[in-house]
Amino acid sequence: MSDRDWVSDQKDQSVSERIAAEALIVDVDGFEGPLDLLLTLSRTQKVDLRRISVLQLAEQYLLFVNKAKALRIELAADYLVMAAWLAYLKSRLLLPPDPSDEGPSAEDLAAHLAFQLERLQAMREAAARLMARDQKGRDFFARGLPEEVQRSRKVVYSASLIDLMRAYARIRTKDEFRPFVMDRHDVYTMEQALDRMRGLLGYAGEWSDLESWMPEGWDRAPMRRRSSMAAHFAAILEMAKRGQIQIRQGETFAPIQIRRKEGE
Amino acid sequence: MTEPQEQSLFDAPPIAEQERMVEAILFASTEPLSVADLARRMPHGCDPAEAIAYLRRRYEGRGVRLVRVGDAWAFRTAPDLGHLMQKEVVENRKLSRAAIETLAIIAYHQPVTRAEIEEIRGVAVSRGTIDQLIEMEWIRFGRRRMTPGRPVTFVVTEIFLDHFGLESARDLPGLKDLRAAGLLDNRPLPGAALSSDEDEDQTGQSELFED
Amino acid sequence: MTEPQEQSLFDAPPIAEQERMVEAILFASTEPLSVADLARRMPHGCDPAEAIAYLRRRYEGRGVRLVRVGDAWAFRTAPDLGHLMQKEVVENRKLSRAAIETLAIIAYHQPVTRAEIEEIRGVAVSRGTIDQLIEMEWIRFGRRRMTPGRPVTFVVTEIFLDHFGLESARDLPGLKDLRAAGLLDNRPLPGAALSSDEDEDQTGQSELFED
Repeated sequence: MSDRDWVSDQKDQSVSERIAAEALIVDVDGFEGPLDLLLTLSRTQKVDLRRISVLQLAEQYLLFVNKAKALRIELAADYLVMAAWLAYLKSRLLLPPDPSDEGPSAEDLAAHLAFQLERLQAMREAAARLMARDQKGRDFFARGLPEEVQRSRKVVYSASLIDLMRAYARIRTKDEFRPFVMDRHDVYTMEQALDRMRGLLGYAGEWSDLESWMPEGWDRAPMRRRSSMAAHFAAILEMAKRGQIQIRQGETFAPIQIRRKEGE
Repeated sequence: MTEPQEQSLFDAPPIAEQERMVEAILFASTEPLSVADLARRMPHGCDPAEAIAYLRRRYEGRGVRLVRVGDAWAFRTAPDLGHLMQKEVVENRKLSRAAIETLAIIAYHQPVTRAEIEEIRGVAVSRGTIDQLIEMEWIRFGRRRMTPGRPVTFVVTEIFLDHFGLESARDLPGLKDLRAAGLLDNRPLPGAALSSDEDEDQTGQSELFED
Repeated sequence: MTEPQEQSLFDAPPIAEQERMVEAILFASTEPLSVADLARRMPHGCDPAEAIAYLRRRYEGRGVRLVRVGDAWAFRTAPDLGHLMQKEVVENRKLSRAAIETLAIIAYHQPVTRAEIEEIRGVAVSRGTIDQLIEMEWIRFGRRRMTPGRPVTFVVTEIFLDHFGLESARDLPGLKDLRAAGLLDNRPLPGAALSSDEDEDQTGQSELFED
């Protein structure tokens, strides 16, 4: 932007344009952000957006913001951020460029703002053209009486040969799997022993060997005897813990003796 | 008062255009429309009945037809294409465990009675399971067993063999094959297993091949 | 197992018959259907794409037309007859100016991130605007942008194309001119972080033309 532009810009800003800019204040809520406001302000320049005077636009915007402040209209923060940026841009445009200054030139920044405005304007026009197109349900129509597509559900069951073989193997080897299952026949559980001992507790007034308490049929075959002995031993430990009986053993591997606890 | 009528008669669109109009209106309408309905929506001076006649001829033999519904007209799919209006959703499901076990027993022991299946599985076989397998055409009724009560037997079908890629039920792998294939990972109890393998031969597989 | 397939290839109905089938299926549907949709409902060996080409020519200049919507096809009434269809008009919800602009930006710049929409409009996009457009099924989420934060992008849908009678997003009015004028570029503020330059290649309708 040359100096001559600046002078002409100053001159161009007629009274009527100032009034127009002020009139916008009333409508501040109607703007969709600072870019929208700038785009509206730019129209007062009555030039192609590509030839817009960004300096003049910045001044119009700052004027608008000052007016709003004077009228105590609260402006959203982004309007103020834009104002600060435009004030900076304005000063950069007015001052001769500082050769030591790094970064973008004032002209670059101004050109970018012009680009943003032009792009927003282009999108507005595109939106208008889009909405002006023939629209479904307004200008052209879909079938009004669609015919129902009947969905029929067909279930197909499938199985592979492997499935079949596995199933058969599963059935045929049920017996062979038995060794893997605990054979309950020769097992006396602690619960069983506990139940049994509870019922017999009344008879245990005197010390007596645990072995003599083994149930009938569980005292001969070695596997059964071991199982029932282990179960009963666990049961008396539990009962001792509850304070129902007393246990004693003369020495290691000596017979274990039990007696009902007094008062029980 | 007659002037506008006359004028609009004059302005009535050509019949080809009226045909387009009727076509569009009937296409978009949510219900069949009578000639009067059409006339009300078309420019003055139009002759919907004539346009319909043309349109109907145009759609003769097409995929959709212009049909009369009472006093009204509507587009409808040609009846011979009705089958296209059906979308078959095929749902693939795995056979239930009960079904596949029953099927396996029938395949390995056929012909086999229901009581025998139950004995082998150790569980009652539901009517539904048998029905399902029959419906799938994987099993069918075999000959009646010549024992008291003459119970029916079940055998597998050609469709079953085809599905599983077997030439005959004899090709079904035996327990030994299953074990070799790693499908059985338990060791047979010494002496116990071999005898149970033997009865495979006894359970009537031979009978199947007699018919 | 391949035999029935081969046989049906042999038996594919003549193209005139396929044309009737496509006509019936598309006529019956309100939604556009893809060639794959059609193929699924037609006998094996049919070529719906070829049938569509014939059918489209047949309906040229008629009251209803066969139109392309993205990858799909649908019958729609000719737009010049819209005035006859007053009774069928469904009042559309009025879109706000913000929503219309946002929609246009998404259509012309897609795939586009929310930050980019805000940059173009110079104002924050309200959650409600995006929600409304998504609810109308005019926009949907696109791929995430491969930039820090991996922001989601928005693209327009087939329902959008259908509504505005567009064959594809490439057919948006004035798209070429806008691109030529550089107005679809994502030009960063001079001096702003250069890293944002990188995603320039990814943005914008350029992607649409790669495929």
